Amino acid sequence: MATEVMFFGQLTEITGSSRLAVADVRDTDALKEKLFQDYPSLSAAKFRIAVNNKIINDNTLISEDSKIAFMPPFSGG
Amino acid sequence: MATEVMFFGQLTEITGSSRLAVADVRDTDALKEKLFQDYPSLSAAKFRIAVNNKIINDNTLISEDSKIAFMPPFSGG
Amino acid sequence: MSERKPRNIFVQGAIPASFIGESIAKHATNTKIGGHSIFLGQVRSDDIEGKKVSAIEYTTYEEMALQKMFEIREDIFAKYPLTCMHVYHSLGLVKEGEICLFVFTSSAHRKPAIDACTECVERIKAELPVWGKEIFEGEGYQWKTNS
Amino acid sequence: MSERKPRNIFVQGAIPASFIGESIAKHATNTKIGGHSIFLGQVRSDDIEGKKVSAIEYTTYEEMALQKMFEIREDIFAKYPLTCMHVYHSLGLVKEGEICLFVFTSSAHRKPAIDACTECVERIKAELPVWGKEIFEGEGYQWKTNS
Repeated sequence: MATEVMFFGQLTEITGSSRLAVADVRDTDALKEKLFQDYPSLSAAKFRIAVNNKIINDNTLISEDSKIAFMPPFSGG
Repeated sequence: MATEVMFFGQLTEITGSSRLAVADVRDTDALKEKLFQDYPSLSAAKFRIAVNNKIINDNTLISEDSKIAFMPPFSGG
Repeated sequence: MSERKPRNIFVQGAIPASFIGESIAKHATNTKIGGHSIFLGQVRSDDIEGKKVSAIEYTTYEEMALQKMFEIREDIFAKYPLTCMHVYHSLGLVKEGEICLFVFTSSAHRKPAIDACTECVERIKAELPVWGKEIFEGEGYQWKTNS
Repeated sequence: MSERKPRNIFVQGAIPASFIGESIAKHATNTKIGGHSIFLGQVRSDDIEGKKVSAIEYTTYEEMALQKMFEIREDIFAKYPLTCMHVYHSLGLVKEGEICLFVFTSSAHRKPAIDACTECVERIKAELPVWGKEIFEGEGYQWKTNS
């Protein structure tokens, strides 16, 4: 199973891409761990995770169909 | 001595005029008393008095040169 | 810096929406501005015991109003870090749906612009010697009261 | 009554001042309106350690932003007796002095219009997944932060 993850704003400078496919992760904690391995500076970045357009604060189960977004602090307006 | 007095808004309906000359009044209390005699319904109206563009709350000396205005509650905007 | 001397705020009749657009456009050259706050008063066709307000006719004691507006402006510039502030109030007849008051404040940041605009509107309504006569459709009128 | 379903708020590039004037003009037909409140965000040419911001480039997570904006709109209509509310936010490049945010609320009375506009602006800045990249004159950039 590969989950597609979206990145926004300054996070794209860490990942080098606005979309990554991450294999074999069943929840957001596992996803973060995997991404921190591949992109160590991501662990120092400020971000929030949205699953299906809702910001999550606790570890959350994800599937291939989940819309997952890593978002730095908002700065609209 | 005659003092010119300005009236605004609904007060002009009581006085029938936006300007009146009132003789022999040396302060605003005397002016009010004189006007209340001539226009009894003025005494029941809500108004404030401005002397030289400043709203006064206490009896105030006036002269022929004073700019005196009787103003109903403001309703701009 | 904005000039700080008494200036006329009164315009005859309604304030055109296009004038508001043009006022906004003029501020593009002031690149220290980060936020604008605008309040617009529009003539509401209130129903009063079956009678409909079709227009408001505004009158003022102009000399005192401009002096009071100058004081309000000075107070607000002293209290908030504004870039500029513009106020326009109609005199004469303004029909339902038309704009009768335009208050426009600008600042580097949104909060002073918003707070100054709100305070200015409240003070205009409470302190400017201006009177509105609500003209009913057909015939009749009543004198407007501010809440 | 205003429609209450998700709608697009994003416009490519700056919001023209003339568009704001036209939006105001459209409200003349709603004669139940007594007050409009407008907030405009304008790109400020901040000086940051000797570098001058010449533009902001906005990006968004559009699907989530529109859903969140819908929630904000629903909350605000539930809380304030508004006639209508319009929100426009720029995407892409907006140059210094240009308008990047336009929030427009209308109500029978001034207080709900003003309070709703302020609350909407605060929520947009805090809750919408939108990011601004401040482009320096010459070269370089930094990511905008909201206070």
